[in-house]
Amino acid sequence: MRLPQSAIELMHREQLEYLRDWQRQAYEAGLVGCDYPQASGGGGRSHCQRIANQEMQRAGRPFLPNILGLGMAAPTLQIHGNDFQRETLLPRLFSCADIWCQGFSEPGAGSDLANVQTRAERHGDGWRITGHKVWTSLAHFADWMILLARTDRERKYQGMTYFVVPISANLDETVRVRPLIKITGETGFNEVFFDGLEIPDHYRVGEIGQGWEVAQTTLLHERGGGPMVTPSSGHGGTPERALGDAYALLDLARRTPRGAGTAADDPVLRDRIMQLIIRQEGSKQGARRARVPALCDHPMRLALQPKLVMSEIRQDVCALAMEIQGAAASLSIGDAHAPDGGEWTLGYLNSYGVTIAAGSNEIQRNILGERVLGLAKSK
Amino acid sequence: MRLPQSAIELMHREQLEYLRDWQRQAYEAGLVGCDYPQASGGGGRSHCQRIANQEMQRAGRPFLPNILGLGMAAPTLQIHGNDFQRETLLPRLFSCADIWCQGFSEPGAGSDLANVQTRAERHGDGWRITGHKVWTSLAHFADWMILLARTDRERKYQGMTYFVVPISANLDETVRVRPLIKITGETGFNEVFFDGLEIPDHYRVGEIGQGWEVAQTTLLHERGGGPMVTPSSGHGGTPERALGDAYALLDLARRTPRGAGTAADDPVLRDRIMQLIIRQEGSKQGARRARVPALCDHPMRLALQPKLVMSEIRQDVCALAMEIQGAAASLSIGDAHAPDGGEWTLGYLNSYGVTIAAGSNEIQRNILGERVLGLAKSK
Amino acid sequence: MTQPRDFGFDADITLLRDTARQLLRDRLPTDALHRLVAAEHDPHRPPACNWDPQLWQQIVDLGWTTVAVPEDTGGAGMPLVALAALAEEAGRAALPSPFLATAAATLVLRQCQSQAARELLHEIAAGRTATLAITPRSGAWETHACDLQLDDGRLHGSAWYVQDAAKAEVLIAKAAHPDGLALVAVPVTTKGVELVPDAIVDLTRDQAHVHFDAVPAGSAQLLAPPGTGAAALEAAWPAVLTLVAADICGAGEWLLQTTAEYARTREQFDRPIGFFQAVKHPLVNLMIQLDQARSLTYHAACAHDCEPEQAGKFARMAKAAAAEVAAFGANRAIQLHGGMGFTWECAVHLYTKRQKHNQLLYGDAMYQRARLAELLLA
Amino acid sequence: MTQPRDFGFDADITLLRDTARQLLRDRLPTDALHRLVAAEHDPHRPPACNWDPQLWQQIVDLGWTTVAVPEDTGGAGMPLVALAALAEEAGRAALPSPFLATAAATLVLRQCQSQAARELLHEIAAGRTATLAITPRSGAWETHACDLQLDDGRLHGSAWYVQDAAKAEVLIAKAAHPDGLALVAVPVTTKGVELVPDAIVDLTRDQAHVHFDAVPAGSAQLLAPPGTGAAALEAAWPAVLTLVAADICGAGEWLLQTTAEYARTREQFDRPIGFFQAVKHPLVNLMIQLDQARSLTYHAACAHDCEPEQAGKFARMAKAAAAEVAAFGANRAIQLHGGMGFTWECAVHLYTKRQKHNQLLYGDAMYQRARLAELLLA
Repeated sequence: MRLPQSAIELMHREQLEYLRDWQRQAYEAGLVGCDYPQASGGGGRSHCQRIANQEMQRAGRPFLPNILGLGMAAPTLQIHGNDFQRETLLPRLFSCADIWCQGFSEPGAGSDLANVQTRAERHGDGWRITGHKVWTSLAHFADWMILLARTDRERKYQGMTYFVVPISANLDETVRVRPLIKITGETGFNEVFFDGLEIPDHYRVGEIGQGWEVAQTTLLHERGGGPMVTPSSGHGGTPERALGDAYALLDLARRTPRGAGTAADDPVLRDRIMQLIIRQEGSKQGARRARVPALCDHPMRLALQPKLVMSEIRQDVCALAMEIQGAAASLSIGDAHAPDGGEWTLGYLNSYGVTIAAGSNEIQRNILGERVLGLAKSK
Repeated sequence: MRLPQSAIELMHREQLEYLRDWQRQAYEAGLVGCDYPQASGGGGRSHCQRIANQEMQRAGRPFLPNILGLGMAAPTLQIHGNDFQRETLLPRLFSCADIWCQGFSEPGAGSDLANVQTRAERHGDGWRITGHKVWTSLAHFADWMILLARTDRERKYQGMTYFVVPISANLDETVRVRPLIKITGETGFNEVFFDGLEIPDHYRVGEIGQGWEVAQTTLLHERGGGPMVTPSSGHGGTPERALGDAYALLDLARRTPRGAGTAADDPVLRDRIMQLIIRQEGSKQGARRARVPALCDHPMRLALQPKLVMSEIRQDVCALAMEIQGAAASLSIGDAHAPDGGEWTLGYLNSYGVTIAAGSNEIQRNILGERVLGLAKSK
Repeated sequence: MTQPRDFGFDADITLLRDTARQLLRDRLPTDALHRLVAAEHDPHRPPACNWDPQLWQQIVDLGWTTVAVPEDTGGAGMPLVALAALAEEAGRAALPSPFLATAAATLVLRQCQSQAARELLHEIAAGRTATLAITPRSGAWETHACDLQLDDGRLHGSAWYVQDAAKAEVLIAKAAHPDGLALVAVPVTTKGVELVPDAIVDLTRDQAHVHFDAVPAGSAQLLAPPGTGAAALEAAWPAVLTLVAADICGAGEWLLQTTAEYARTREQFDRPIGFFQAVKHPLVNLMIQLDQARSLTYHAACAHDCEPEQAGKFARMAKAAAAEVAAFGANRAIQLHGGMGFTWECAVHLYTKRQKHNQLLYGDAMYQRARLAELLLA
Repeated sequence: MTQPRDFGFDADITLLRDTARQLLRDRLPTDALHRLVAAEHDPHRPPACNWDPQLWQQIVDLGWTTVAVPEDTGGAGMPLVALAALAEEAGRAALPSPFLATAAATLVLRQCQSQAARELLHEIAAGRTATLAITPRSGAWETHACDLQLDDGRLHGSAWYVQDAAKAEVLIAKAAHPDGLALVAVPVTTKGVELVPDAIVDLTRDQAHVHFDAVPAGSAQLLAPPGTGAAALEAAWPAVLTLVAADICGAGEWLLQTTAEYARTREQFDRPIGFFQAVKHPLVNLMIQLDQARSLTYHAACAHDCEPEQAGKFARMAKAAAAEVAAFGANRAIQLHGGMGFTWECAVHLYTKRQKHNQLLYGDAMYQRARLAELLLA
């Protein structure tokens, strides 16, 4: 079975079950959620998750499939959630009993996220949800979704409220999931339609009208800058180096014939590989520096960079890999002769998922310019 | 005597007189203004200036010093001016009897040119000018200035009127010129203060309130896209290749030691030189294509590119020359050991004059995006 | 010899180009193209060759395949800039067809002096399709690199990365021989020829590798006898590179205009996104780079006819500039389309994939610049 | 050995750094710097050495010159990251001083085993200034490149691109000898030493070339005897590169913050120009690149102390990243300041010129990457 490179590339239930089993075992071994309180199903420790991650990565483990839950839902529910959300939902999230997805983007609310139109209306003691979410990774497998919905049409930012909503339990009734096909031809993300889904009030996260503030916690963690360290165990590449890692280009170049020697002998290619290795190492050391307060000028400056920087490095690494491969980069993953099984070219196409999603990189640059450099808002 | 690379680098009257004499001779030989009507002092021909330019450039002539007059004032006066302006002023402009400068920019009107605050107020039959212009190349030598002034404070774009104003005749009376020092340490551009300069009404160009429209003709020619071809004879570099020409890097690299050989043996430097030669050749062929209507999709698309593109190529060429030179690029034009007399480093610093002036390149990109691609105005 | 100011782009060529553009706009609008080539999306789908032979027949009827064939072999003998203009239109439509492959074959045949070559040129003018089979398994673009041997009148070995092989009737095979490289015409149906389709990323092309098992190569098939093949290929090569550059320029223009249209209409923050300089300026940079590549392409085409000793240099420039803009334009088109740009249903991916293929075909920008440096610093 | 998580940047070093920053902010604010170094603007001005010796004495009193000197030779023996932090502050202030030159000399001396080197380290800790005289006229940065000979106890030849030579009291001269390179301490006042100032673009430094005419080089001056000089230089070199990278990061941060401040306050089109993404996004890109260079610099400094076998690799990365950001930051700072940025009176040019000097000093980014590739692909 081929494992995809990341959770958003998950297509088949067979892949999911394999990875779900791995996450459950990692959780039972205390490697997932160790920094969360025991009441939330966590390990009740502090500063342990980073070490657990390093150990799992060193061991070359595959990734944890419930990444959207671990990286976004869990910290948000821990910080803003109620007892039900923390004590009932989080343990199942960590053990991978429930798969989570994120319902923020809509057709008219991409970069302009605060423009969400999906409605949550009071209905008895609870709420009724109606609307249309897009680019929803894992929705086809998901049991729960974190949802940003409009509760007041008169106000833009103060008119949103944050919920958790059950997906699989209502599938093909008040919730419909339509798979979208990516440019790679793979499925893996979806449109989700809500047609009057009814939920109780204790599925609401934070106060009514405070959804934008709650969502900031989610987004900060998504960008890699939040206070909770996301459990993360590895990737889908070789145990040594993730595909998309700049150092892996060294090996690729050494294996690829060019002229009388290999691509590793070509000084211009060497120069371009070095550029990427330097950017990647600079970003890695930046993540290290982010934890040394005396070497940080501004608390958000390094924290807000990882998603932006790493997504572009990965895109450029894959593009350069294709140049290294030359003619052979034309071959797709279905071809027996494709070098490295065609994963570099596939990785190139998939890299846009990350430069576009979770606030396009254009928006990330706005955020950095405005929050860190204090420049006037561009919108 | 060292000749500067372009008119905006003119510092000394001795340089000016040498070049003025050359322009007068070129004019008398029919090589300057040949496409203008004879009534304007021109040659009364059509499509000749381009050929004259090529011949002068091939012969390795220095540049024509009255470049702001030839490139901006002359086409504007020819198209929008009255009989006095065309018949009295233009012949003296072509022969270099009068030197011209441009008075558009102000401290608060740089990229936002339409924000000019210099006032022209009715005074008897004429006008009285009060205000402050900056970045005025050649003002220290100039006899005349083309001036954009405000005649109506209530309206931004319709509140401006275009004039020609005498500078040298009123110097140190109602006109004061203060030299500014460039980052190179050279003089060559100026602030100009008007303290109630009085001019007759026939110095007005176009209708009252139409200054912005008249200025568009000036700016279009400044960007290299106007209908009148600017007389242009060469540059200050070697006769073979202008300094700042990408092809000149080949020779520089061949002459510069690096490792066991020369910089021309370094494959990475070779690659970077090729990149610049290709951009430059592409821009040159673009200027050729601009005159083949069947190969142009939009009338302004190629016409608006030259200033933007060539200024950045020149900047990048000079920067790369410094990398080729390595340690020796630290030496300034005053140093006996500076390669090529330090002109590349000086040229690098001066290159910002062109990427900033005449509508910064950021503004040029706006104009191209808005006028050619039809994108929404960014302001 | 100097070049004409207008690149030789005269009224006849303008008409040819405009007719081509109209034909493709009518017969293969983007939604039809998507239905034609993107019906199957599974990345593990088997290799396919999706194209419209009826449309190709119309193209043949319009004379595209005669353009580069000399008049004395039944063609129109038009300047290369005419062929480049057609390639540009093919790129703009992301046309799946044997046009580029056949045109490249034509240009090589023009450099062969043999009767066999003249006959094949006649057949191409009449609509027969052909493709070059000249690349070894390593993917090296150098003329001398070859995995195919001509031995005792028979071909043994293989050729790789054969463009649009499933649409071609004749292979122009490059073969090593003790006396030097030869070029041999091999009908694809010849016994001993095994054409193995590749699964490729570009949905608007097909590609194959070909095994030759003692395929007969008689003198009637010898386009260029041993020892003359390299010179013919090298003389034709600037023109071949120029055509790929032209395809890129056409496809690049489609990406530019489609993305600009999206930026004019898609609204976020209550404004069309083209208002934002993070959208506007990359599009302007793309336009500038495209214009440079396009101008260099016409220049290279014109050099091929008017100053052939300069053609190699200018073709390297054109392909280098085009390869850069192929990558940059594909990149920005997806990114600026946002989530839509990442979907299969949005046609941007068809052009993106064609451009990535074009970028690398016959050598990317770095490769071309290295060759250019050899020419300029010789 | 692995690195400490915090790069070894402890509370003592933080205090040292913060004190340095405050001192330079108080004693050399930007307007004072401009008066000090930019009073004369004529590009043909004679070579000058503008600095503030009183400020330098304060710096010596604060112990900067002891930081990298080992404790057993009278110094503080602090980690390299402490010295890098000071270099960063020197860069932030664009400080004209012999600090960087003396620090580089110190790092080289630490790699010499001789009594002469130990004595000079003692003197440096006490405030004596020094600089490296190790570059040939060609400007080659390779260790073996040398225009100076040690012959029969005397030095003949020349050294070029000597940094801050007019502020240094002792030259650390690299000299060729039949047994291999030697390093020799030569007081600048020695008979036969002719120091010729260069006219340079950077106003915050001085530079010279030095002629040696049979200058005596007795054994008491031999820092590294023939055959041991190359190893000493090469062992010190990662640290020297790291310091230049640190200077760049400091100066780059000044350019970033100064330009950001301009973008917050300068208005055009009735808005602060920082509103426009054509201003905002380049500043963000500059910040990101600066942060990468700065993180790599601390990493390289820490490697020098904790995993010296890795130091060469990481120092090349740091200098390469820093050289790129030196050029990019200088470029954007001028451009985004518009007309003001092009004037002598705006201090941006002081930093721009320092950064262009820093960019090229000891090899630009391409050069460092080529060396890095040799290490990674060995």
